[in-house]
Amino acid sequence: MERIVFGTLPYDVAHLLGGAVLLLSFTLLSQRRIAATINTYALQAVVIAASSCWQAYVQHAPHLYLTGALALIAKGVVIPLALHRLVRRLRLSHGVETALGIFPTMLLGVGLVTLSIMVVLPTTVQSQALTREDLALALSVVLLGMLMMITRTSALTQVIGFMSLENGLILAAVSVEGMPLVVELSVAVLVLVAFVVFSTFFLRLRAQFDSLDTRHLDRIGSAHR
Amino acid sequence: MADWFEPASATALAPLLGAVLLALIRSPRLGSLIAIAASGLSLAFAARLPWQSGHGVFILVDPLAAHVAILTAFVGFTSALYSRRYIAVEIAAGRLDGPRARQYHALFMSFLGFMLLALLSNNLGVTWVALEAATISAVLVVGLTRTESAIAASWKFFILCGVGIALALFGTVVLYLAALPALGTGYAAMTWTELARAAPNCRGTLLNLAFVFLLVGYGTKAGLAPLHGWMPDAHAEGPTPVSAVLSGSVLNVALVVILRLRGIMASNAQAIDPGPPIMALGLLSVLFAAFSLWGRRDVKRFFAFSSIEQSGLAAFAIGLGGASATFAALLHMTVHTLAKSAVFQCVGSAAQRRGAQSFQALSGLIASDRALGLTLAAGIVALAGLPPFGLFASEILILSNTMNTHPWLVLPVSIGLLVGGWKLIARLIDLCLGPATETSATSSHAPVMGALSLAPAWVHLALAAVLGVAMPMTFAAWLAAAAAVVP
Amino acid sequence: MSTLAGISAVAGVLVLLLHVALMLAAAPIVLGLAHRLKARLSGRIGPPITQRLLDLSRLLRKQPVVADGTSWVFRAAPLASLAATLAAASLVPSFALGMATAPFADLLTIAGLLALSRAAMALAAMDTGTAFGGIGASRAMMFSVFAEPAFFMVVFTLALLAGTTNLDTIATLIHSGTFGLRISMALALVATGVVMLVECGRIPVDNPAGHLELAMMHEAMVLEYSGRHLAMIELSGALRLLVWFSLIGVMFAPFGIAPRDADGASLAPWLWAVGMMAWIVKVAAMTLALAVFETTRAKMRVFRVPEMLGMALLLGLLAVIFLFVSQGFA
Amino acid sequence: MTEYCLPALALVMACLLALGVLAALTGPRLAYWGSLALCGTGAVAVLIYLIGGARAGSILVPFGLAGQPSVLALDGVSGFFMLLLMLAGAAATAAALDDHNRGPGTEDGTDNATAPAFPIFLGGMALTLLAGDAFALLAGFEAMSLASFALVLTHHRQPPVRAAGLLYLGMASLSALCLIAALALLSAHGASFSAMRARPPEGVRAAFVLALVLIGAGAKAGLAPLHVWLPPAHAAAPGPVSALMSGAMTKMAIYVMIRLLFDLSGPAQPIWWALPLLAMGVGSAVLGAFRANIETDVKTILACSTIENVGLVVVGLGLAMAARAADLSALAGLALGASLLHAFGHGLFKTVLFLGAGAIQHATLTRKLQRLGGLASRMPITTGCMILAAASLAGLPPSAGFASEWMLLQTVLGAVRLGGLGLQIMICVLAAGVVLAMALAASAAVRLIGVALLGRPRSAEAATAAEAGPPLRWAVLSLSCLVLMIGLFPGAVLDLAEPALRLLATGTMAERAGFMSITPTAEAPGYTAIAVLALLGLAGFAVMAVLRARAVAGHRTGPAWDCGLGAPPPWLPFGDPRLQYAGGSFAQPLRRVLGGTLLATTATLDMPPPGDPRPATYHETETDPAETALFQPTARLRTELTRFADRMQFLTVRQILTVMFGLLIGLLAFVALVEQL
Repeated sequence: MERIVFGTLPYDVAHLLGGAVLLLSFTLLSQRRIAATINTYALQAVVIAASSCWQAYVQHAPHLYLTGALALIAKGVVIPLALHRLVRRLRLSHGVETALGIFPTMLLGVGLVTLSIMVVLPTTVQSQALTREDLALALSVVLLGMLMMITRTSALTQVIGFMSLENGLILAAVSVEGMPLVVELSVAVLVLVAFVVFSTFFLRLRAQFDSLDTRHLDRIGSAHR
Repeated sequence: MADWFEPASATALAPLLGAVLLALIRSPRLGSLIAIAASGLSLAFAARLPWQSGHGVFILVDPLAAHVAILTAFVGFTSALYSRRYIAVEIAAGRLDGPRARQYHALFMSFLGFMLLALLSNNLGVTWVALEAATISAVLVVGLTRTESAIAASWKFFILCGVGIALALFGTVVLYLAALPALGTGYAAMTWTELARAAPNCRGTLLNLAFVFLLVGYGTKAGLAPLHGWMPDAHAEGPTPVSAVLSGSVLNVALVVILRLRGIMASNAQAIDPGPPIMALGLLSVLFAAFSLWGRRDVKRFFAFSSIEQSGLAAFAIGLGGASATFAALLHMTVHTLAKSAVFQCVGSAAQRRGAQSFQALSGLIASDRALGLTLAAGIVALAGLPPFGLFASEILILSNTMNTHPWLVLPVSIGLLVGGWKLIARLIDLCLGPATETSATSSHAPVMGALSLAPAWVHLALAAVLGVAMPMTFAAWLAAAAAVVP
Repeated sequence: MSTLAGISAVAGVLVLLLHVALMLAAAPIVLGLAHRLKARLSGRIGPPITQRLLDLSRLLRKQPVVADGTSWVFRAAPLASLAATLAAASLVPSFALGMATAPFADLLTIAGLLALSRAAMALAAMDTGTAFGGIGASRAMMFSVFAEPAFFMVVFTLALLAGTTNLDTIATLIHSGTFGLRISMALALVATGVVMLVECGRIPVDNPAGHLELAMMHEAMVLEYSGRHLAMIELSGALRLLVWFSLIGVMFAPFGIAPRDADGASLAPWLWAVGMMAWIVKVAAMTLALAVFETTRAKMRVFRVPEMLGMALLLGLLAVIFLFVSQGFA
Repeated sequence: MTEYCLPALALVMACLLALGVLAALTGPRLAYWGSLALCGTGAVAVLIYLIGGARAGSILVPFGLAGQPSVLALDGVSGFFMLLLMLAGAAATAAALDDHNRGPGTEDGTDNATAPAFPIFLGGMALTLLAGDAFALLAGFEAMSLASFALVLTHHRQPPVRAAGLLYLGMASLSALCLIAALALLSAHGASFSAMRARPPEGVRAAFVLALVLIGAGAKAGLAPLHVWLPPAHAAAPGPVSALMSGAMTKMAIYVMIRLLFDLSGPAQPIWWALPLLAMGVGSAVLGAFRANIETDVKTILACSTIENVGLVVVGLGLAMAARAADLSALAGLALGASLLHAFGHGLFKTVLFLGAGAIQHATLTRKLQRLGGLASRMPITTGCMILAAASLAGLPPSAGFASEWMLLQTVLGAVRLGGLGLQIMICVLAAGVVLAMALAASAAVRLIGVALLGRPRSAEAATAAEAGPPLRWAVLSLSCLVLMIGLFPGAVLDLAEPALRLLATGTMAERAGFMSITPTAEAPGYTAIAVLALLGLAGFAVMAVLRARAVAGHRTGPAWDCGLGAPPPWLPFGDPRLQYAGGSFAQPLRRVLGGTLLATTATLDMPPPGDPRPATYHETETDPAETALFQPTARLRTELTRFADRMQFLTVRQILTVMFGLLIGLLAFVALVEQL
């Protein structure tokens, strides 16, 4: 296993891919239409898959190819298609309902990235450069995903936020050198994600809710104190 | 990998196999028997754990894990016993049908099995996966009744725990990264025992980052405020036996993880002191839950808040650190699990009898169902930290330890305990005493609780009492050994 | 020595018997004198001084009528009241110190015995079940609530001086003139006077001569009594006044009193005679003062009485504080 | 012989606790008979112990905190209180047996469901006394609270009883938490009392011990301002239970206070420790005594008087504390002696009164003063005993109450030698307060006896009341005799307290307390109760003799005079109750003078103008200052915080996630900050 060091090709590519994921996270935050959001997410998943494969290649860890393939198929194709179908079937509004305006959200996102870098960079001075950079990127993606979850009111966008958060996890997992159980973990995470999507479907198909606005669910919850 | 087949892992495998079997069995009656058998088997295996200490790459049997596993298996077993009657009544009342009952048993067993796996696993990744699977089982079982509010509750449960568990995974990755320099790549850096051994050489600054994420992630599962949002709803809407196990075991599993994490953090000189954040969350939970108890009208929701309070107190004790405080925390968790599941069993039966679970509907239980009312009263007394039950002893220990290390924190803790205890007593009076509420819904489906159906609760309370005033020396030594696992 | 002690003990008993007889005989007469003086002061002739004695013997000749529905408490109370007052009277020296009861003559005990007498009467009044009984009882108890702290302050003053609450010891010390005149004593005297007026139900607190609507305390309590019961109550009341007179005399002006010897009673009968003369003069003077006071004063409203007693309490407190300052206890 | 007393008492305690469990299975009869036998045994054992010199000893028992053995110990202090407990316990148990004999359901369908808690209550108190380490003390204290909570709730079908039970156990929890904290402070070097004694607390630590003990034990004892639970709880409990709570349980709290403040905190505490004790003591005494004059429920009156008496005991403790700090051990001994004597006497005479109140309630089905009256001839034994006990309450010579109050006042007189002018003046004011409380108590006693027992019946139930059953009668009678004996021979009780005084005050009263008399200082004579009784007796006999010789014998009955209070009309066979003075009217003068200051009383009279057919109404209210100053603000604060917690609770999922996110960011920022530093 060769060392991944700053300034070499493996590092640059990994860094590039990680940066792309973060950029796509920001793009996700800035989307105003559901369909575009789903597409952006699919793109992010594809980049994650690519990153995973690249790590498999440079770390000589063939099981990471599996992770990459899973990401590509499930998150890059199946889930986006399902979500599109969901939007069509349920005739959901095409706009993204926000609790906080797009611009303040972006501003907050920038703040979060700064925080991530502040937390990660000084802490890992002796560690390999790749993981340090990637860790900061992954942390930013996780935080941005969570930010998306809390600044969007519709269940669908929240789910996408969650999945983007999860992309950050995979990014972190694959870029750490020699992490065992990555495949198993990514499968488990995928199950979790699939479950979230499924339950979103499930809720709507039960026809008990007029919209996927989660405020309705909250109302039910608080009726039973 | 051979240690998958060690006898210890059978503890977790028995319920999982039971779950598989249950997925195939059609009859609800047979299903409940299989569930009892599977959980009984698991308990039998768990009972042998103290003599099987040791660890492999995946399986860890140290006194801490063994103790909590026995506890979990025990509560699982009594809950399975209790479920038999509970589900029969639910079916008779038409709230569940046959397939649902089957699903219930299967999910319950898988929930139990995954939790035991999470406890007995030596690998952080496996712990994480098991807890995630347990969460999914629990979510499904909470939403089982398919009522609007049940679905809303399970959705909330799922989203919050999902986010929590995702954060925990991130923490796990960072922890691995932190351990890399000390342990190199491979399984060692994800193994509890190795991590504990090599903690001083880990990268402290990365440990801090991991600690934050793991604390928030597993703190969500432990129901620590302000991460507790899922708990009240899930408890209130889930089938009662599940509430009992949720309240007891999930919190314990999460607290054990936090305890182990504290041990790792504490033995690294560069890392921050893990005590204050854990104590802060614990204290916040105690205070928040204590005050929240006052506004509750739903019985199960009420006791869910009580669980948050107790879990917070245990976390607080974990944060205090030191052998004595950890001992107190373990004792607290143990007795709380026993008492809370007894209370939930009583509450579930009472709710079935009255056909509602608001305090308004459930009053004067002693007048209508004497044995049930008295048992519930004893359970609430136990939760309120009164003798002869063990929470009394553990609260004394926790307060004494606090007094010796952080005297000023005694005040907020005491305020929390007093405010919470006061409301518990008030609710004890509301539930058990006074004239019985006249409800037309008193269903004939739910027969009077006889001695047999109350027996599990009695056993729980008797154990809680023994731990309070007459703890055997051997048990004390065992618990001390469990506490000594974490430095 | 032991023979001397024996003689001393006998003398103590003798003095006690003489004292009790004197008190019993004098009590109605003092009351009669007070009435006579008051009558004279207001321009009337008034009843003879022995009128109260005659009243008593008249009452003894009558069979008492007991109110319907009363219990044994009603019938036992006059005896209890009189016995308590008599016991108190046997503790307060009149003409000689060192009586046989001197070791028990504790100021707090005396106050307690007087309270016992009052409580017995209040209970009896409640037992009649009539409204007047209730009014009298409740007022008597209310006044006592304020009178007792005031009197205790007086006791406090004296006890600080003498180091004990034993009346005989206090009187001996004051008699020996160790302390001289003190502002504290004057303040305490005034406080005691106020307490006495309240305790004995005199004007301005209560009108002993009045009836019903005018007499809201003592007379209201005894309204239902007649015959020998009333006789006991009347005697008890008269005795109480005399006890207070004697008390004031012993506490604040023990001049002339026969002092006690080293080991007990005074063994000089001529000193007894002197003491008796002095006591008669003191009691007569106090009776006159009372008569003058009562003639010049109107009865005050019931709820002014606590204020007056409050003033007495403050005077008592001031007495103690002055004592602290002058005595230098600090 | 005496070395067997501790094991014997430990056995009695264990049997009492076990009896509770056993009785839950077998039935109440066993609980009562067993308790009676055990209390008798315990009383004999502890009496032997106290007479035999009360050598301190301890044993280990294999039950305790977290598998550790507990220490049980006995010394003069605990022995003295144990004697009180066993005597009061035996009497109360006999009375409970009487309740039981009457069978269920006289008044509100009461069954004997709570009977098993009775022996546990006694056992918990015994454990509190026998405790030799922190855990045993707390366990006993809490067992006592919990069992008495169950007993208070005997009539749980009545809403006020449930409210009283809640307030009671809530305050008991406060006590327990404070005591846990106090004991934790004390037991820095070991949880056994001997370890605590070896290293008494100092400085700020000691001050916190003082504060915590005052709150913890004070709340349990009913010390103002934490006395609010006491009147309702005593009123709610059945007679024997309130007798035990008032007679014994409050004394257990006093014991804890003595144990923690005098014994375990060591003698080297500063003189200002006395001040809070004195202030709380006088406050309780005055407030309790005054409330006893205002309340209209027999048991509430008695409960308020308990507050007063506890206050007096604590005043004695405060003076002892001050005297000990000033190295006046003789004075400290006197003060403690006064406290212990008063605690003992009060424990017994209050038991008599509460048992009597229970008998009244049984006989008349009410405790309201305005529905009682005329019981003296219908329940003569109860009345006689209650009058005897009330004399103690009122502090009339030669009762037990007078003896201890006399001692207390002597202590106050002696205490002016402590401290500077400021303290002297304070003690002066304190003395006035103490005497005021005593006088108020006398008034309350007269009111209680006069309205509840004397006069004419105010209701049909009171008119048809019957005497209590034999067990209760015997219990009350024998206890009254005991009270009488204590009053006549206070020295005997002080002899029994002697080991305790030696232990706590290092001062002793041995050479000054004879069997019959109490002498505060060696130079002057003191108080001899038997002489006072003799004087009273002689005077009484003399008067009787004269009357027999000179007066007309016998008496006639006739209608009462009183401005036309005629014979009762036929339709009201027991007379018109409204014509009689009742509790409210008796209290009126005092209420008018002191009520506004002490209890914020109000009175509103609505007098309709002429021509208006509306009835005139008169309405009175009173509020305990502790309610307005302490409890209501606390409750308001609690409500506010609950509201806040609820707002935090009913958040949407998104908001909860936001909070979670905030926590995460906060922790990350915290970590970043810590690492930067």
